[in-house]
Amino acid sequence: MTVRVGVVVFPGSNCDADAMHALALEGAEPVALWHESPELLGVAGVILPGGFSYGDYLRAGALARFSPVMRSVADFAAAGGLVLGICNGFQVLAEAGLVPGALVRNRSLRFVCREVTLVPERLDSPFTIAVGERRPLRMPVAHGEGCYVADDATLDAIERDGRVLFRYSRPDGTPAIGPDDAANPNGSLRGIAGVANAGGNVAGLMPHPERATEGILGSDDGRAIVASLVRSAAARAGGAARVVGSTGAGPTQRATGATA
Amino acid sequence: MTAARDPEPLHRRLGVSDDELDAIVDRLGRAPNDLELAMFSVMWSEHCSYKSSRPLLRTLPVGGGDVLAGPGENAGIVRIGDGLAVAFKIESHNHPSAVEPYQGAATGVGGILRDIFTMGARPIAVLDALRFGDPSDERTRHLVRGVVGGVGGYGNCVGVPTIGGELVFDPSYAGNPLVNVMAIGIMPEDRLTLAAAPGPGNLAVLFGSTTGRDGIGGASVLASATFTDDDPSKRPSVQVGDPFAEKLLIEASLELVERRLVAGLQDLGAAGITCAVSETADRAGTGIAVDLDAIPRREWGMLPFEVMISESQERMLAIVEPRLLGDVVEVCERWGAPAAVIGRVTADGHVTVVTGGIAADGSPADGAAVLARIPASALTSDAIVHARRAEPPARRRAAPAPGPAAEPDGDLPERGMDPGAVLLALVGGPNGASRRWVWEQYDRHVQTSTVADATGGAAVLRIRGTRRGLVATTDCAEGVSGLDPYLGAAMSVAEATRNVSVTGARPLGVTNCLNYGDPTRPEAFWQLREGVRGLGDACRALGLPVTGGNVSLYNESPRGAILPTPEIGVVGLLEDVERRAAPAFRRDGDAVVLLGRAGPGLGGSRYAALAGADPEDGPPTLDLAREAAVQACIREAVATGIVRSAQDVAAGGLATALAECAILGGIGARVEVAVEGAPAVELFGESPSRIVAACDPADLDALRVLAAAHGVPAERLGTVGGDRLVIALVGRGATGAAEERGARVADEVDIAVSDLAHAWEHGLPRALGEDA
Amino acid sequence: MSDQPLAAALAFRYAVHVMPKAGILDPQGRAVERSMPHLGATGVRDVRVGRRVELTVEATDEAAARAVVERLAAELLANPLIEAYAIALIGAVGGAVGGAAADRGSGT
Amino acid sequence: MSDQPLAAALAFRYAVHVMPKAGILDPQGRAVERSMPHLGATGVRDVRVGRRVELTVEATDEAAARAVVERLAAELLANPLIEAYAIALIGAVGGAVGGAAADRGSGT
Ligand SMILES: Nc1ncnc2c1ncn2[C@@H]1O[C@H](COP(=O)(O)OP(=O)(O)O)[C@@H](O)[C@H]1O
Ligand SMILES: [Mg+2]
Repeated sequence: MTVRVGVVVFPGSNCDADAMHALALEGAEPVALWHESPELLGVAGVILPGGFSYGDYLRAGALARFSPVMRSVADFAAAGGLVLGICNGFQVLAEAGLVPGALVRNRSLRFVCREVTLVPERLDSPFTIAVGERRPLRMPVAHGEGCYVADDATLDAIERDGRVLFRYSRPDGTPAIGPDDAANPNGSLRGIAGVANAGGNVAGLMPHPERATEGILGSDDGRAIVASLVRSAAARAGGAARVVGSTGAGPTQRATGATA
Repeated sequence: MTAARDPEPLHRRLGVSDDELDAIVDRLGRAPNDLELAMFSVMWSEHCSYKSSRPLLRTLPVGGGDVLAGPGENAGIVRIGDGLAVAFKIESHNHPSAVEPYQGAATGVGGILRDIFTMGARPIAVLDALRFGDPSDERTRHLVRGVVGGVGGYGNCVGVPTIGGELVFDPSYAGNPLVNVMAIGIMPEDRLTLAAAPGPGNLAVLFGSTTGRDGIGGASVLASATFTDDDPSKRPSVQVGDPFAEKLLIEASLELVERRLVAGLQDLGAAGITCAVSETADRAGTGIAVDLDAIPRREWGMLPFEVMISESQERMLAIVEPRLLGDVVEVCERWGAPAAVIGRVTADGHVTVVTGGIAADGSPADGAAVLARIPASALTSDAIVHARRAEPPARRRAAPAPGPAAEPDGDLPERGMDPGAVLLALVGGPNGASRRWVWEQYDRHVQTSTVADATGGAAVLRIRGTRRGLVATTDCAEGVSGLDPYLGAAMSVAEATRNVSVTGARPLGVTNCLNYGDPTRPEAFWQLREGVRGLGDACRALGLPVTGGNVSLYNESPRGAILPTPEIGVVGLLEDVERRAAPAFRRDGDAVVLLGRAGPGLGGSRYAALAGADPEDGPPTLDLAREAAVQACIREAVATGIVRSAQDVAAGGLATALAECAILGGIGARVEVAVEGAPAVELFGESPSRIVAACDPADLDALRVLAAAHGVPAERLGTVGGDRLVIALVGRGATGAAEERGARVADEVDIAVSDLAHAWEHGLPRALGEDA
Repeated sequence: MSDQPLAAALAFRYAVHVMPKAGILDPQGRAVERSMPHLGATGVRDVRVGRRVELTVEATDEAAARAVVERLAAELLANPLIEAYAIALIGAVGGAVGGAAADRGSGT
Repeated sequence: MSDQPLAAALAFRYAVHVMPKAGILDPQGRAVERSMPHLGATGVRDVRVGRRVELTVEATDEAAARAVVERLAAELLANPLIEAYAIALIGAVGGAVGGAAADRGSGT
């Protein structure tokens, strides 16, 4: 039974098709979720893809947060549903308060598109279980506002609670903690590239795993992350009881969840 | 009107000459009113009418078996098999970028993308070819930052990867930078949508952004004539791009095309609605009646001429059968690109502008007033053509003045000095160094099809769902073009196609952007004429169609004219995207081979710019038959798997090509170059039709046999390996003792690859003062 | 329509200023500061770059209008984690404010 | 500090407001405005988004300080082709100008 994973399409999303392609490579059934509709169509996980939702005007992610679909995504997340925000999707999640911190302009003040290395901080999260071992992963970043910031108390807390999922690193896997480290592409505090919410079921990630899923694209290290999401979603969907019952979970979702 | 007070008649203030006004009267059979005059003034501008260049462009080779659409359409389209076709086109946005670099470049990207999706193709790549003055000048730096920011700001947001381009600094561009942008799209062949307005009774639907007073430019004299209290200088002549709106426009347009809801589709660019309706009507042999009141505006009090010629961005015109209107509106609204019916297709061959409504048959409604009525052809295909005078400069081959040249870093290697120092200066110089600072600001991977990006050589895209790949590049030999505009244009075609061929891809066609000076100056027009001749001859010799292009004239500033710059864009097809070559050296022990042979002539080269040129030294010659043979040879060598690293020899010569292969591969080489004439010619000369290839020594004989079959010289230079690039210069053995075969004739180049890489990586940010 | 008294004003124009919070890195401000020497400007410091959003709110009175702006500022215009905002009334128009306001620049 | 006379002020703090000019497309303002319904905010229109730059200038008097700001605004902070700017004094250190002016509108 293939697991259905939703990809939200905001006006201005531009990695939606790429995310769907990556999901299909991992054997999931990608489902487009239109921003105007609150229906999550029975998906077992949601990706908020990269791009420039609503032009990224005002602040990246600020306007997307208020779209009808995001209300459902918030409910879905509150009920334990798996949500992965990639790049602009991370910005949307941060704006919506679904993950801690904020993403501000890169320290260079320039958009940066380059291949980076990141290391997973933990291997047991729903977004990393398929990574296998703590190894450096290569994949591209492409953003203008990807500098992760939060106050010290928040940073200490998320580190303590194991909610830092990924950090930028040197090619050999040494974390690039300093904001001015050459391996830290945007000046993120403590080299943070990806974080999770308290429940561990919602994650934001600045680099693009969906752009590193085939050798011909230069790296397929991103597959492990996409595969982790798909596997985790399938596991949850497999337990048919784990159907989200909150307001955002429409009847469609309930029905599909039950048959999955 | 103020004509009585103002001695300068209105038409001249609109940039319409007296003989042009006569021609307008001739075509109308009467004098134009002010609105009509405004419409003519924009449509008969050089930019829209090609009134100086049209006769020249007719000489170019077009068409051919696989060409589905050629010059004259919004973009050229070539069939590539698997039921697919590729659309591509290059266009300039030089003057807007000189005024407001960020928005000028951004709207340049927006405009060329619309040319692509207007045809029904999904844009899959952008390339930007940029030319600026001295990089140490603060003004230049401001322009570079703005233009690069604008290209990225727009392309990144619309989700089309920017995969390549050029960045060249030359003092001639100081007052007039060049921003040429190329876009590529892909589509199923049968989606081809033409920018025509067939079927009288069909509706003209405008969708996307509203219409404001953007880009009224010189025509604002019309407003000041009416509104004396409204200072026209306050009118924005700069347009602001909205990539977010464009992204929605792309999706809406492609859905309209996919669902076959439109009979014609045309983007709005220069001359706005006037251009869109007159061109679509003229192409279909129909007319269009426009209801001025139906055009959604974003400003109040706009005058009819402002609405008709506004260049507000992110708008499209669709020609729609009335029964499909509901579907069209639904699609547009869903994508957030509101649509409005602004007129009807008629059978009368005229563009008619009406206020007060249009009846179902396209005639003015009861009580409506006709504001303008012009034959569509008079605005477009039958626009005026000027026969300009061409005259070569007094001194045919003005060699660059000897003397102090642009120096990157203080002490300049002189002619004959340590060749290693020269190589470092070239590789680390503003024109030779890595363009990383530029392309890192561009999203090169969105759409996940970028196989090789701008990091070196031509960019490669895979075509999803097939084994094939597309290869794209832009190139121009402006240095040679400045000395000999015919040769420069031909050389540009040779270089651009060679860039594509070294990957193994077969060039499909050529698009071009002709950046020249004021055509009313006989010398500038001569340069243009020679350039077009060179372009045509080269394309014929290489068997390539010119599928489209763009002409940008008046590229002059008080500091003088630019180097004549025929920018060439080429798209090629790889049958198997896994079978391709890249510049980087790959493996210890591989044999380094030179295909082709150096010829004399340092004129126009980077070396000449660096070390000063001998006034007697002209540019190298180009043998187009040899060029074709060399390219065919490397394509076959890559296709058969013999060669996997290949780099063309171009700017900076053989030594630079070797250095780039070493830097990109992170591995050195030891080679010997046989010298016939001056060592500088062998090392740094830029004579064309040469390629550096590396192959397994076991395949060396096969490569030699292949080269012989193509009649191409192939010489083993040495071997890949180590962490240094060593280039020894040895005698060829042709003449006396000093050049005995194998004897060293000059100091060798011997540099650590890491030193080359350091110079290469830091050269550009340092030149721009951005090395933080 | 414009002959109505101000008390009957139906549209209020506000400016919302959103600035990076103290202690939050402001790379834009730093960049502006760094480019001062190029311009030959000395003695300039503590540059902070934020946003100014102008908007018109239709409401029956200023308090109602301000409540709308207050909410927009808090929820949309500023991200409270990193930004602070301030609201200023910059104009009030009586009655049906024509579209003329659409073209208004920053002036009030 | 505030008890010193204004004449003795040594540092002046300004806000420079940079807004898209009338007639210039403001994609940001448009996008913000369009998403108002999602926020349940009605009656909001004519949204324009610009920048607010705050900076401190050291000078012997306000006129000298303002001259510096004026130049920066015209040459660096705003692009006069598409943007209009306004300058407001929002404080003086060692002088008497209070922060009360901080929220003053764009003035010009
Ligand atoms: N303005 C630019 N934008 C994007 N890529 C660029 C730009 N300028 C140069 N490049 C890329 O940098 C590489 C080197 O440039 P160039 O020396 O002109 O290439 P080539 O050797 O292929 O002629 C190419 O891949 C080119 O596409
Ligand atoms: Mg080149």
